[in-house]
Amino acid sequence: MLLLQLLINGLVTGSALGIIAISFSLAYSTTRIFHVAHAGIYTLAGYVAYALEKSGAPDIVGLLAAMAICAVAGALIQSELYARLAQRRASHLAVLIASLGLLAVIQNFLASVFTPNILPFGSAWRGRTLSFGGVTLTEVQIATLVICLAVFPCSLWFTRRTVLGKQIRAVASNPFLAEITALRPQRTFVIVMAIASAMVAIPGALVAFDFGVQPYDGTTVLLTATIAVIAGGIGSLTGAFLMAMLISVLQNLSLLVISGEWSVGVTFLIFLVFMLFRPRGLFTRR
Amino acid sequence: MSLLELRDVTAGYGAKLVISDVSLTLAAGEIVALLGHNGAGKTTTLKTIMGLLPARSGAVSLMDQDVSSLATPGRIKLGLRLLPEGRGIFPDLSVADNIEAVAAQNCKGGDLFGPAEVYQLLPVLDERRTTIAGTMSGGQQQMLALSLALLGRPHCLMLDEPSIGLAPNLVERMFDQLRSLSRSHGLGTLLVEQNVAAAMRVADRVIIMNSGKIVFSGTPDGARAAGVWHYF
Amino acid sequence: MDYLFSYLILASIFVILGLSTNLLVGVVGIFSVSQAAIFGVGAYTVGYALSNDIMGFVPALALAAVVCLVLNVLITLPSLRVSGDYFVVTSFGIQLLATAAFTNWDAITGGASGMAGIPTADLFGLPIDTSLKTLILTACVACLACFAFRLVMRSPFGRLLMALREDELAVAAAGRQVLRAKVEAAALAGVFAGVAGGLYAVYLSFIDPSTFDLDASVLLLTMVVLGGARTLAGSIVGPFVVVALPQLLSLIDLPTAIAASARQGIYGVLLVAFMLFRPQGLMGRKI
Amino acid sequence: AADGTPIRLGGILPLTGPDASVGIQQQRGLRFGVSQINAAGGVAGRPLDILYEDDEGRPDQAVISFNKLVSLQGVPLIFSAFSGPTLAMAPLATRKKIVLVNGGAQADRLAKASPYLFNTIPVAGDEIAVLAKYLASVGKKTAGILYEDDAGGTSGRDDFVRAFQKVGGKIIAREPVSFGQTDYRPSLLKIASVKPDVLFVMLSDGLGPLADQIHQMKPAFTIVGTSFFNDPAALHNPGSDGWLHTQVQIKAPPAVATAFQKMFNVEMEFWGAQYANAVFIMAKAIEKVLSQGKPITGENIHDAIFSIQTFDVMLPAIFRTNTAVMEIDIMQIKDGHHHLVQEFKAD
Amino acid sequence: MASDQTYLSVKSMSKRFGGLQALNDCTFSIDSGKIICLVGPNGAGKTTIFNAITGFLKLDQGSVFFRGNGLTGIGPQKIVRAGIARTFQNLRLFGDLTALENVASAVPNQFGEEPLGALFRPIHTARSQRKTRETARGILEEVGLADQAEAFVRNLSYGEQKLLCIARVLATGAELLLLDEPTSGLSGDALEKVMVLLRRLRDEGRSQLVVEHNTRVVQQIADEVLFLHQGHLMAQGTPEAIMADPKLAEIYFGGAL
Ligand SMILES: Nc1ncnc2c1ncn2[C@@H]1O[C@H](COP(=O)(O)OP(=O)(O)OP(=O)(O)O)[C@@H](O)[C@H]1O
Ligand SMILES: Nc1ncnc2c1ncn2[C@@H]1O[C@H](COP(=O)(O)OP(=O)(O)OP(=O)(O)O)[C@@H](O)[C@H]1O
Ligand SMILES: [Mg+2]
Ligand SMILES: [Mg+2]
Repeated sequence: MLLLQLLINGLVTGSALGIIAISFSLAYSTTRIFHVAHAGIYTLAGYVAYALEKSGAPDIVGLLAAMAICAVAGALIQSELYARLAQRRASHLAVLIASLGLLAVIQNFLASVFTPNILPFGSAWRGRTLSFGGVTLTEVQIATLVICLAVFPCSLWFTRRTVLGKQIRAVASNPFLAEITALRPQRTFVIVMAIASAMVAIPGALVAFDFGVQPYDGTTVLLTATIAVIAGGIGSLTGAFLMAMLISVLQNLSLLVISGEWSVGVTFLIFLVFMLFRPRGLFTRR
Repeated sequence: MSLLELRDVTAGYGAKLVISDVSLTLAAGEIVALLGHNGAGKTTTLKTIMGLLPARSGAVSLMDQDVSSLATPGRIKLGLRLLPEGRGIFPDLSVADNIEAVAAQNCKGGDLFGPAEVYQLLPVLDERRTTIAGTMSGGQQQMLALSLALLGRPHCLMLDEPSIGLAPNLVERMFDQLRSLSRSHGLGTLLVEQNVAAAMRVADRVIIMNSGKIVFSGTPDGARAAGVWHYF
Repeated sequence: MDYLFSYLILASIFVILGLSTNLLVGVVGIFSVSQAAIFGVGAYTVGYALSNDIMGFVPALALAAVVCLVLNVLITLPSLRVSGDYFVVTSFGIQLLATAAFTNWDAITGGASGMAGIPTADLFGLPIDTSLKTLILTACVACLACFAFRLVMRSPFGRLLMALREDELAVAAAGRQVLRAKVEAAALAGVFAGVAGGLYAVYLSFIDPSTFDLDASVLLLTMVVLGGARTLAGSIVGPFVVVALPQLLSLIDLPTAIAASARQGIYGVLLVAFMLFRPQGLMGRKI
Repeated sequence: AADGTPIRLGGILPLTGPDASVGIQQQRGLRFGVSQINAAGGVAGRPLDILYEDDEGRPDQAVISFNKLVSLQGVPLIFSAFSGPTLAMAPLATRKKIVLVNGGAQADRLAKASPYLFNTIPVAGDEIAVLAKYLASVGKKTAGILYEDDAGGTSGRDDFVRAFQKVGGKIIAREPVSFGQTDYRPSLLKIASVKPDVLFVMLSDGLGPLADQIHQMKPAFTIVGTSFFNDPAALHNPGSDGWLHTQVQIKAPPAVATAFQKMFNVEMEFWGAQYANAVFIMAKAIEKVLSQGKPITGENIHDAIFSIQTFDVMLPAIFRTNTAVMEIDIMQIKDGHHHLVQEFKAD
Repeated sequence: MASDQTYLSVKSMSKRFGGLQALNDCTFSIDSGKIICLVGPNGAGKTTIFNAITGFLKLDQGSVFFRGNGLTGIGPQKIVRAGIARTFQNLRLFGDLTALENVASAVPNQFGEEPLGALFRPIHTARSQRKTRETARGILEEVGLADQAEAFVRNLSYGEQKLLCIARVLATGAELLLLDEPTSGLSGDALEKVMVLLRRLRDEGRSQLVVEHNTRVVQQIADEVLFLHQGHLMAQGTPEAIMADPKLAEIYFGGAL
């Protein structure tokens, strides 16, 4: 029973992590920017939802508003920061540092406005639980699972089947050629960042509903998501999503056999071993 | 009407001037071969026309319209196309996705080249639709690159060494095709080639660059007569 | 005076660390975010050896260098199979594992509450017990490290490492051993980090896991990039600027309630602005 | 002399970074204490002034800040927070004879770290011993532990293991969580599966989410802890109903609490009270130094503290050693309030 | 150069990529001191043969022997040391290094190529460094790139980069060079220069296996031609014989792909 409950718990956190992972993957594989400020966008989403809830709006409004605001923020980051850096031929490292700087700006801005404390949501539905077959889940957890599981195929459909999706992948694959075939990489990048940011706002708000908001916790979450991205095979959204699920389930289940302080370690050990045998990731062809 | 006209264009990288006072014209239905030794500034000239490199002075006009202040996408809209040197493909996408991604942007109906025409022109690509482009052989990639440059309604085509990596049969076929396209659709082509013999055969006019300057401009026969071989 | 000294001492320790990071990340392009973990191992090795009176400072420092050499080689090995982006995650994992080990291996590291009261250093009986002496010691070691870095970068080895960053396959095609070169670079970087760790331990006399966490690794990266990746001058200037920055920022007068987060925010703004206006770093070459 | 020149002290706190949420509460306490004292005419007519430094919770930054405050500003006394930075500064305090005042960290090692380090709050061990005694007296035999994997958390864990076993209890589960982590469900599930009587919780932040998750899970065990439970985030959460905890005495007179509320627009939390109290204690000591006509040096303050020994300030404290002895109560949270269950007089 | 051992021999080499048989049971051998051209339509498998010989690709089946020693399962760097070096069709130069450094990085046996030597014998290292540069400069001169020695490679024109590829493979000092389309993109003068150079190298005993689409070049430099089509080795013979074969000509010059 404990096993089952832990498993389901892992799936819930994993599905949220999975969306974070694919949104990061989308941004990363297109722009080739290690966009750590994505963690800031994730956090921002929670605070937008929080602010709206405090002003009396229903949580669903908070979620949608978070997506909208994050999309705008992501687009601005691309067009005002990354595009300029690209123009100045900044190296990947320089862009990474700028992104870190931006993350600090976002987190501390939120901390200044909202205090660095963990702030819980007040809405009643968060606490309600449902039980089936001995497994108990809160409504927030169910919402998280359902929404995230629904977003995943949508994102696959978007990148694989739509022309915009193909153009995005084209731009990722050869930005110079994209430039001279009028695919307008910078515009595509802006769109991608907007989409990725709106996407990360979904778990950003949902997780906040569950655990409250705090300004500095996005980094670890994002880094765990990047593990999923990389272990799943860069560019493969399915890989990223499934890997996120796997990592989160493993972290939950590992509690059964070892003490919690080493669970992070075990995850990474598995990852390392994994990388040694499948160095290009789980889901890459070739 | 001239499709493309350069007047006294000067361009370079940083402190280094690579081409200076380059003037040339390209009319509809014409193939002009731009020849010259390695490092003469041919690619630099094409980049300047494409708007990838700013002209330091002089003017570039397309379809009798000054485009000096127009960015690359705008020039593409006017029907300018470039086949870049090296590999002009999206290596991580399948062949079909390569073509589709570009077609969606550049094909707007009434096109000279839609995906169907491209597949017909280069049947290898048709066979390889689902292959990831980057895993194809060098020559196959070059064919795909060529097809990407053709998609849509090009008016003015700039090909930077299209024959690299292609087996002789394909070079011949490509140039023949180019010739008939120019004739039938008024397509203007600026052809940069090191395969001088083949280029002279297909070209209406020849322009020779040396160290960033145009040193000869005339017909292929004129070039042969003038004995320009020492420029290569 | 002590304030100035403590700044200079920390900055010169970070210069050594910056060189280590620069070598791996800037030059070879092995994107490691676990340099702070190696730094920590160096610090704990010296701390443990001195606290338990196992050996003197100099042998302890040598031991730290060797331990870190071996360790850095071991953790860089995955990068042979997992190149580029993949290594970021591997090293991220290693960093977290190291933090977990520092925090939970109580018997050696003192656990989460750290190792306190590490004795001061001595050089063959000469005690290094004042700030000035410590400064002289660390500055000398930092100079040595700079010199070594310069020698390496001007040697064929340095060129090989640069080539490695660009195209490993082409390096192999030139008949070079990719594996060996990487291992050697990692070894050298390990030695630098280990020595820096040892100096840090005796200077602060207290170490705990929080000094060697992911944030520290990221800070190291910042120093290197801000100074100018791949350059010696950059690895010197970067740490001096970054260590000074929080102190300088604290001079800005802000309403107390938000002062601190505002300062961190300004730090972020500075980083962003800096990268926009000088992406190649302070000492970097324009490309 | 009462010439009105301000008395400058230092405060080195984590004002940014992951520990900042606590650091800022502590800073509020210090600012409140200073404003109270200055409003009442200062110390022997001289106003107090605290210069703040942010160490981001990092020992190395703390050392730089320490040197800066001491060598540039010449402060004789520094308020510090968190075990790591405090332990890093302790040897310097000894060497330079600067009084270091820790008003919040409770790691046991702080008790003996330096003769110049004063802990104005009992170390965790003292509180936990009381808690264990109480638990035994009400027949709780088995316990699980949920602790933060850092200095405070692990030493709290070890204290509890020792104290609880001493009174005959048995520890049947221990689960660490990392600082800032808010998802405790897996750990709680695992602990619940071994069915302990009580769950000892040692977290410095995140009690709000914990209460949430407890509320959703409704486990059979009772949650117990220390003064950390005096956190409004938990208090106002229905999930915290029935939690038991020790409480270093914190009966701030209503007037003081209101003044605090007025100044910051937030309730006076645990940290705020403790650090305000630390200011009151040190003000007394400095007053004594001044009254003896001695210069305000770390050494003189140190001596004054021991010569006064019993401080009858907002929260009375006795210094027989470097660590204050205070009254410790057992409290229970009910309907959003702390209710006194049992008092354990100092000693 | 007749010896009981063949110089390079490839035995029933096969490689499959998914559904595509890129190499199908290729067997051939070549003698030393010759230039052998590998020709065939696009996608015939020429580059794949190079990849297989130089250890960049694991074969499904087959083996490679160089001077009688098996090369199967040996890493690329060991194969270079054994005496076989290659260029890449897609160049693979070190863009951030100068032309000179690119060439220098391929010069074998340099002192100070490991940290201990570099650190503890700096003077010796510097001396060897100077010698390496000297060598590299000489090679650049040979291919006609001397005036671009200090230019960053990514700022070179395409033809210049092609020349640099040749310079770099020469620097390895390997006795057998595998050149993947070394002359495409070269202008007339450079082309002549390279052909002269390749012939001279052959006369100095450095054999070459060259992939080439330029028939004029093939006729001028090849001692022998291997014709490859759809992964099959169709023919091996003198350039004249191959060019005269109508079946091959149809494949290569005709419409068939
Ligand atoms: N990005 C750049 N920065 C600096 N110099 C450059 C850059 N690109 C090219 N050059 C230099 O400008 C000159 C002309 O280059 P360009 O590429 O136009 O030659 P090209 O005529 O196309 O030669 P090729 O036939 O070899 O392709 C060369 O000497 C080259 O080294
Ligand atoms: N890594 C790979 N994955 C899948 N297919 C591959 C791969 N490498 C080569 N191929 C396929 O093998 C076939 C032979 O390719 P190869 O590159 O050897 O041709 P080539 O003879 O060098 O042609 P070209 O003259 O055009 O360079 C091609 O059809 C190509 O698509
Ligand atoms: Mg060119
Ligand atoms: Mg090929």
